Amino acid sequence: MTAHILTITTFLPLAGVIVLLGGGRNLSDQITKLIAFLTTVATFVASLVIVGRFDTAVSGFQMVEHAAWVKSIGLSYLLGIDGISLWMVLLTTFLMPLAVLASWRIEKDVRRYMLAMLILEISVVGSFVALDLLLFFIFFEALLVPMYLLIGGWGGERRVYAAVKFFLFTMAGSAFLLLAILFLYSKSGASGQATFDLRSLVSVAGGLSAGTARWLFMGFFVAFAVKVPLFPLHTWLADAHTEAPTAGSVLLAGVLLKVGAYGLIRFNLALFPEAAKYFATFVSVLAVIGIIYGAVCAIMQTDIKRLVAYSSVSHLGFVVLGIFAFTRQGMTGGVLQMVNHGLATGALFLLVGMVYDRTHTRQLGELGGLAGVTPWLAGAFLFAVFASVGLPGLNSFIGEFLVIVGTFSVSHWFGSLAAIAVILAAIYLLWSYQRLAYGPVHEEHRALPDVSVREVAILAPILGLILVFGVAPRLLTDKIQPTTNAVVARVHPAHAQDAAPVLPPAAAPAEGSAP
Amino acid sequence: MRTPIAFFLVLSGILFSVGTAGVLLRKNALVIFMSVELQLNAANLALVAFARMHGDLQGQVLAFFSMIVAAAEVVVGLAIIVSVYRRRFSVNVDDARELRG
Amino acid sequence: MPLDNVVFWVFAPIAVASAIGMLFMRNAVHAALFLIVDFMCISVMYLLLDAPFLFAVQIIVYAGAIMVLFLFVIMLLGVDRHEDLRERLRGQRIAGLALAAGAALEIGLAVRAGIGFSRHVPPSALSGTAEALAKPLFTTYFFPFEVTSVLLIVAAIAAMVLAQRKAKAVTLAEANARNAERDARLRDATK
Amino acid sequence: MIKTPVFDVWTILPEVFLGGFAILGLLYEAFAPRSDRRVHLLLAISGTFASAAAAYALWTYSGPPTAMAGMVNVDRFSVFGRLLLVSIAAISLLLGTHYFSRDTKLYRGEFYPLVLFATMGMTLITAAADLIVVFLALEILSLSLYVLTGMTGRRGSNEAAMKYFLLGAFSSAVFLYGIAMAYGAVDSTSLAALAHGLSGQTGNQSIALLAVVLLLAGFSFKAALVPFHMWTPDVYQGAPTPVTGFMSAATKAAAFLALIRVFDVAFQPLTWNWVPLIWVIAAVTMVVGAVFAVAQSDIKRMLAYSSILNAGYILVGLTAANSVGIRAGMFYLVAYAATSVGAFGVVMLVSARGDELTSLDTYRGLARRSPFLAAIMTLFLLSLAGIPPAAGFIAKVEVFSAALHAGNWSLVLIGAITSVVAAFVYLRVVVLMYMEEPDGDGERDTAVWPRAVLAIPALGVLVLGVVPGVILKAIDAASVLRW
Amino acid sequence: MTQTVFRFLWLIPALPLAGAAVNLFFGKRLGKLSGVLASATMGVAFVLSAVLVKELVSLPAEGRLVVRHLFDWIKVGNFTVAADLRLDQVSAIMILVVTGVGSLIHVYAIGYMDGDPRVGRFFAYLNLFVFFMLMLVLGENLLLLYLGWEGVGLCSYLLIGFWFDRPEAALAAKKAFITTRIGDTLMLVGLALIVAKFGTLDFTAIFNSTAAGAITKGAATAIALLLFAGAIGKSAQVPLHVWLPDAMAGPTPVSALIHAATMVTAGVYLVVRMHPIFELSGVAMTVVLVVGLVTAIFAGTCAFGQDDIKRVLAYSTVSQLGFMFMAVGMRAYAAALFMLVAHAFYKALMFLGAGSVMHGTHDATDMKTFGGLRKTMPITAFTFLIGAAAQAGVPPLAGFFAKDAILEIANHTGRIAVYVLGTFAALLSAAYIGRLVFLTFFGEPRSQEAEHAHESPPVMWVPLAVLAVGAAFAGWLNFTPEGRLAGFLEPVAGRVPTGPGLTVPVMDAIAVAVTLGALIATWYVFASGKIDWLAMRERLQPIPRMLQNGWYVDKAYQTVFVEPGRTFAGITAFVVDLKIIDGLVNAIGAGVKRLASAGRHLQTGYVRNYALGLGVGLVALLFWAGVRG
Repeated sequence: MTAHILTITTFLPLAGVIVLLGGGRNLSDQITKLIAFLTTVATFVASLVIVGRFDTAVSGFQMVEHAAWVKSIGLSYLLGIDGISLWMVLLTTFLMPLAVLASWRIEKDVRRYMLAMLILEISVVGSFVALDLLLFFIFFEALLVPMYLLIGGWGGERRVYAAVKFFLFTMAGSAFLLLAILFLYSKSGASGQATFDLRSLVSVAGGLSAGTARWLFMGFFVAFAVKVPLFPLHTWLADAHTEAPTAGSVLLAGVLLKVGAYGLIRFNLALFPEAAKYFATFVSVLAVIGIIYGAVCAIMQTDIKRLVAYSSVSHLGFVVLGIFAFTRQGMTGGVLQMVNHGLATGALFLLVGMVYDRTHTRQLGELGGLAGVTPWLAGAFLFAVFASVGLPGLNSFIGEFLVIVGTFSVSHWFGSLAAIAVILAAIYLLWSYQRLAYGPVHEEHRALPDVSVREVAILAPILGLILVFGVAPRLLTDKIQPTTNAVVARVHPAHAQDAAPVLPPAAAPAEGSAP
Repeated sequence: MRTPIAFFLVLSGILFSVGTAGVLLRKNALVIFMSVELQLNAANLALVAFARMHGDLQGQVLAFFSMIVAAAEVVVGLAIIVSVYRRRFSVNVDDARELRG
Repeated sequence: MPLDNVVFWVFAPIAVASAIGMLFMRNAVHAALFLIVDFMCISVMYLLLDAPFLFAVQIIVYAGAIMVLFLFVIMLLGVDRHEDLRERLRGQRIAGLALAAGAALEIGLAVRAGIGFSRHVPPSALSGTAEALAKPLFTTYFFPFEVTSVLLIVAAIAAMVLAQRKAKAVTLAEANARNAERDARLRDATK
Repeated sequence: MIKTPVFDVWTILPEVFLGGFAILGLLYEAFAPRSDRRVHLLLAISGTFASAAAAYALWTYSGPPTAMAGMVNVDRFSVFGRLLLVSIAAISLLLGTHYFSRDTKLYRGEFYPLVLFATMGMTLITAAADLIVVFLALEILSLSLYVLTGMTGRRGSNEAAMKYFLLGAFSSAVFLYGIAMAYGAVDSTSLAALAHGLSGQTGNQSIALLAVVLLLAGFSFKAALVPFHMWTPDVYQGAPTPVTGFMSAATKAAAFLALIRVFDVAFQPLTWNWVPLIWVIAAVTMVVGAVFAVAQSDIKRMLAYSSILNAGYILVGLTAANSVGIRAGMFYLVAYAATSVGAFGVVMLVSARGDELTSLDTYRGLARRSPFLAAIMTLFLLSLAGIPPAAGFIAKVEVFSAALHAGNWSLVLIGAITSVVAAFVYLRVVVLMYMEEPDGDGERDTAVWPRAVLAIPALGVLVLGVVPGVILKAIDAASVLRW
Repeated sequence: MTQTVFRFLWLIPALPLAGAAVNLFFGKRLGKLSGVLASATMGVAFVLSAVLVKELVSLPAEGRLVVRHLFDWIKVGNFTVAADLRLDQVSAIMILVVTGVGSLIHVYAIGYMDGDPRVGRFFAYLNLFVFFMLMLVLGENLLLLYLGWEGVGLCSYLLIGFWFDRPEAALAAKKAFITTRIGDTLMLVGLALIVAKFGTLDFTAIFNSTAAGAITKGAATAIALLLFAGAIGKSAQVPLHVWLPDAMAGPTPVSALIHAATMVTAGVYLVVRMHPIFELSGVAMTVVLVVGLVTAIFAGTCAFGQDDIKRVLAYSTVSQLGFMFMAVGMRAYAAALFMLVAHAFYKALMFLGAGSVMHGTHDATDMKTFGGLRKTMPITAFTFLIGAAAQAGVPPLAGFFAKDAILEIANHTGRIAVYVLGTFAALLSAAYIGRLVFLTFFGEPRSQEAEHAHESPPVMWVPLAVLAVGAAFAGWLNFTPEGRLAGFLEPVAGRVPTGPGLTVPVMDAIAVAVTLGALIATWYVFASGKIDWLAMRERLQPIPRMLQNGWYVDKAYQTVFVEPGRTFAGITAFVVDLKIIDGLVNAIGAGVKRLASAGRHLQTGYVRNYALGLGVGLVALLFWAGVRG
């Protein structure tokens, strides 16, 4: 049973899809939602099994499943997981049920909506566990469609514009990705059957000339930079996040952006370590610009969703910066930050959605004083806000700190500049919170209900995790590290040992007057 | 025979081009179609000339086939033109431009 | 100057001239007549090239059947009026002529490169008489020959499908009226 | 004394069946008191099936590579072509029947024989081993298509027929001139002989080049490659929708299969001369097809441009003048055929009576009016855009990797970029179907069985996208040309 | 035996945390009890701290360092941050102050917050604050310290903005957090630098390798200054002092606890804790000294110009903190901590007193409306007087000794300038505190509230009394010439090398003279009734108004940083992002569309144009082939 746990986890939602399709139109909305919810929960449980079976001693891929799919073109069904993808998968399966719960208020085309959600989950999880480049690309492309439908079908006023923009941006990126993949593939054909198997393509890529490798790196990079998104390619994000329905924004921020960062580690670094080093400064500069730029843009936003969207640009900049520092702290911090951002920003979007459900506005100007009317909702909001601000003791801090430390040991400048975002984050988040929750309450908002049981069920787990990972980040890092260390060792062997001078163990402090 | 084969080929080439010009310049569908016929003939001439050059009959057979084809084409073509005329009382191809853009 | 040369130099210019004539005749009927002349010249060329059978077929099928068919249709549709040759499509005329010239030039160049103008072929034994052509036609080319039958069937259907329709009774007068009115419209359009 | 060569009719049995049933149909039309669609359909469909069976029987044929005195090839490539074309024909026949039953005053019994004849011409072209046969087959299919286009005699339809005919005649004259040049270059028109003659220097290079260009132009016209494509949008729009579907899928397939055979066999020695030509054509075709589609407001015209675009992609695969490229092209043809037949089928059902409703606005909120049509249309559009899990994706992967393998990465780059532009075009339709509210009343054509028919290509697109292996093996075997 | 006791070290922060948790979720149900609960946890924590400190003192002088390992917080590569608690002389003093003064203020708050609907949440925040404060002082590494550092910032934000429906409160809260955040971020960079240099954040390890000469003078300076930036922010030193006066919008107990006794002194603690690095770079020390000196004088002048009783105290706090930094800057850590303790007592006392006054006068805070309150609320007045005297430096109260110690060191280390300026600052502090006292408690009532003022309930004045005792006798901690406290701290703080200078009696004389002079002068002006000080102030304009507005620093920041920054952000967000970057994207789309419509015009519908297309293609190919063939 657990032999194919990855396949099971990936395609469990398919069961839900089939049931919904089979049920046809005569399923009531409530039942439909329930089915979707149960499916996602089951998927989450399945993914927990993965964590249980995960072996920290292995730095490579685990639970690998291999089956020839299309022999004649060397496309194989190859799944595997490591310390990085593990948490990405879990993040997805964890956020999914919450997203479904958060969609409980959807009335329009519930069945189609839930189908899109489930298909989205399949493709996202799939792209995290796929080790065959073409298979990955298939999932990577496939996840566009349901997300596109979610935004365009259930989004805000400018939803169509946002959806198309989202689709085309990613499409444009992935066009280059496909080109690069196929180029590698054709190179691999030199010796016998060409293949898309990442593990064997690594050696193929190793054989390429530096110039070729750099072009291919760019091919992969553009695709993932759009998804992350990195600085000049970010404009789709604001619109998509703003127009998407709550669940859409949550998954977009929580999961989809991670696909980009994940791809950078999994493919760019694994395949083209030399090129990665060559472009490291360039990418880091983009990341730093993004960190500050996103924060600065966020300050002036009046639409709270848009504000959070720009904050994502800033936070994802941290992730990329950490990854491209090629230090253990940086890399681990980057991956950790991927999870943290997923939780923190996910929570923020969920809360924004709840606020919107009550007040039917996202304009900060039309909000205010909610802390008095709905203290618990406002409290939860504040909690999420401080998680994003990077308050020590909550999850995001650890990630940011590790990234800064990891970057700092390589370049004082990048490290210091990135730190500026910590100030800016406080500015835009607290300012927006002040306008949202403090001050006099608006007349028409006098009698808003506080959090309902469903909303508590949504918030409790995610806020809880934010706290837990803030206090005990090792729950994550201990599993992440073997992989990230291996990556660092491969890309930048000089950093395999920490850049910081390892000191002689300090004179052991007296444990009381213990012997 | 004293005439170089090339002369015939050049002649066929010229006729072919004149046919092309006809297709491009005339507005009367019938005349356009005639020009196409001229092109076909040019092709035939080239075939026969080559046959003479190679000193076998294949070329002539091919020319024969092309005549049959031409005949068939004429039937279909005229039928179409007639039916068009029935619709819009004109064989001026410039009038038929409802489908465009 | 050998006979065949003379013949060629007599008829080739006529062929070209009549072709060009067809190109510039404002009246479809005249164009058809010029085309017939052209076909005649080509048939003569066939004769020069030892293709007596094709010479015959050319005259019978083309000059005879096909062109007659054309003339018949022209009369039937009553479009034997003068077509105005004024070009309304910008650049069409120049481009057309240029392209024609270009095509001719290219073919000429290719011929010169490939064959050369000084290449004379020895008189060949076999001349394309009917029985001489019959042999390949019914052995090697038997299959294509059969295929042509299908072609002709299709042609027949075409005629039936397209031509045989209860035409709305329209007198020639009406038609001409419409045409005149249309020409006027077009003239305005071009002004 | 003439000794006649042996004619083993098995090798052309598929064509014989097609032609035979076509003639049966004609006789029925001629002598039946009043012609009945169902009888016609029965005859025609059985014709296609018989032909398919005969073709399949040839899969294991192991005789000499050519038959009929060297006029037709007998190889799996031709078998593949026949099966593909015949199945397209079958689906088109079914859809056409519905088209006529919906609007009986457009009905003409000759539709069925003509489709069969056209199909016969197409299948023949894929098997032709001699340029003259190619020419004849080309004419058969062209003439039948001219008639089919103008059949309904509506204004649009018969304007389209005239345009198609005049340009077609022009192009076939060019084609014939090309044959003449080929014959002049080497003293024969058989593909094998051409190959031999041109590889040994006995052939005449410059004349042969002339032939290459002229024949390429002729094929390009049929395959709707830029700049020989300009008839496509008008004709696709004017022709009766089922015919359009048939044309777009089958003609393209036939033209490309013939192109492959002629250029990869006869002109194989000149590869280095013609590859650059199709390189350029491919590039231009992709750009034009993708960009011009953006501004279209009529779905049939839009799909016409998309078919132009896809022709460009197939050509990209062929720039790798080898069996890999051929295989890629063949798979793409299958994928595109299924997609295009399906898409035009949906268009037919949506356009209700006649062909009035083909403007994009008709698709506003289709998802609400008839979810099924919207769903499969989305699938087809995804396939055209080359997005998994639709067949179009694997197809694109195949052609691109083939071209990359041959080192034409810049061409593939163009392809990749144009595919983004194209994606925008298809998205517009999806947006209309799913994200806009229906303005008109409920759906107009609620017939069930044509939907069932459309499920076939839809299924095909899905299966080819998910498990292309099922057909790729066969295509592998078929991609080897015998001559 | 001993470690069995130290094993409970973690309980000290844990108790308030537990209290916070309970109050946060069940505060509403607990109602009044929430305050009691919170105070109880504090009390227990205080007792426990006392026990542990006693144990610590019982250890041999050299071994007075306890580190309890709880768990590994972060562990990446060779970089580990453990959740370790450190109890040594410095943190011992700190926890005593925090829990001691803290519990008193908690008790006081029960009365002060009585009747507030959200009292449960108030005490939750208060407890949470104490937890973070304890983490700050007990942390064995800089990251735990930073955790506490940011945590207290959070609680300060929550408590200042506790009455969030008042816009000024909301604004002040935000301002406080963001202003301190600026310092904190620099401090964070400092941490990163430390990791880069040392590879660890543990105090012990850092100190050892600093002693071992692991880093250069320059690196030390960089680190020291970055850390000091954090201190400047938290301790409201110039130029980041602007948040503290506004922070008075919060409830008074908060001001007492956070903005007087504990949080704001964290900066001092930090510098003392990290002094090896500061000492390694002499520059940093000088910077600290200068900043402290400047702040002391600057804030003193501002305090003199305030009419709001709480703002006076706020500025006074700033200036007192300046004194502490002066001390630190002169390596007189013991003196600094001594002052810290003393200040904790008398400043908390005065804030609570001010709160009591407000309580008695329906939240009036403008001293111009007070007067003669000593009659209506005697206990408050008396206790407040003690506090004031202590701050003013009236012997033998705590303030006298604390300030004296600092000035003495300044003098004895040959820093005459510092000594003179310091004395001037002392003069100022005596003056403004005198002004406050005389305006509030002496003279005649100047308003209805003042006349009908009433004494506060015991739950409020009992803590006042206790603090008053502390303020009065804290001086004894360091009474002996060499100083008990100094002796206790010596292993950590070292002893200041002193040189020749004025003798102690002389300096004492000067100090007393200065103080009494100031007090008498202020009495004459503000309480004797012989002078119409308001009129006088009008005559002295604009100087008084400038002092009242804190030298217009706020306005300056507004115009120099905030407004331009906002404009910049606006341009970035709405011009660069929307118009330029996004505009480029849309432009591409538009370009394709235009091309497409051009294509539509190419498709004229004229069949002859199409034929032309064919022809062009054909001839083009012909020529191409011709060129190649």
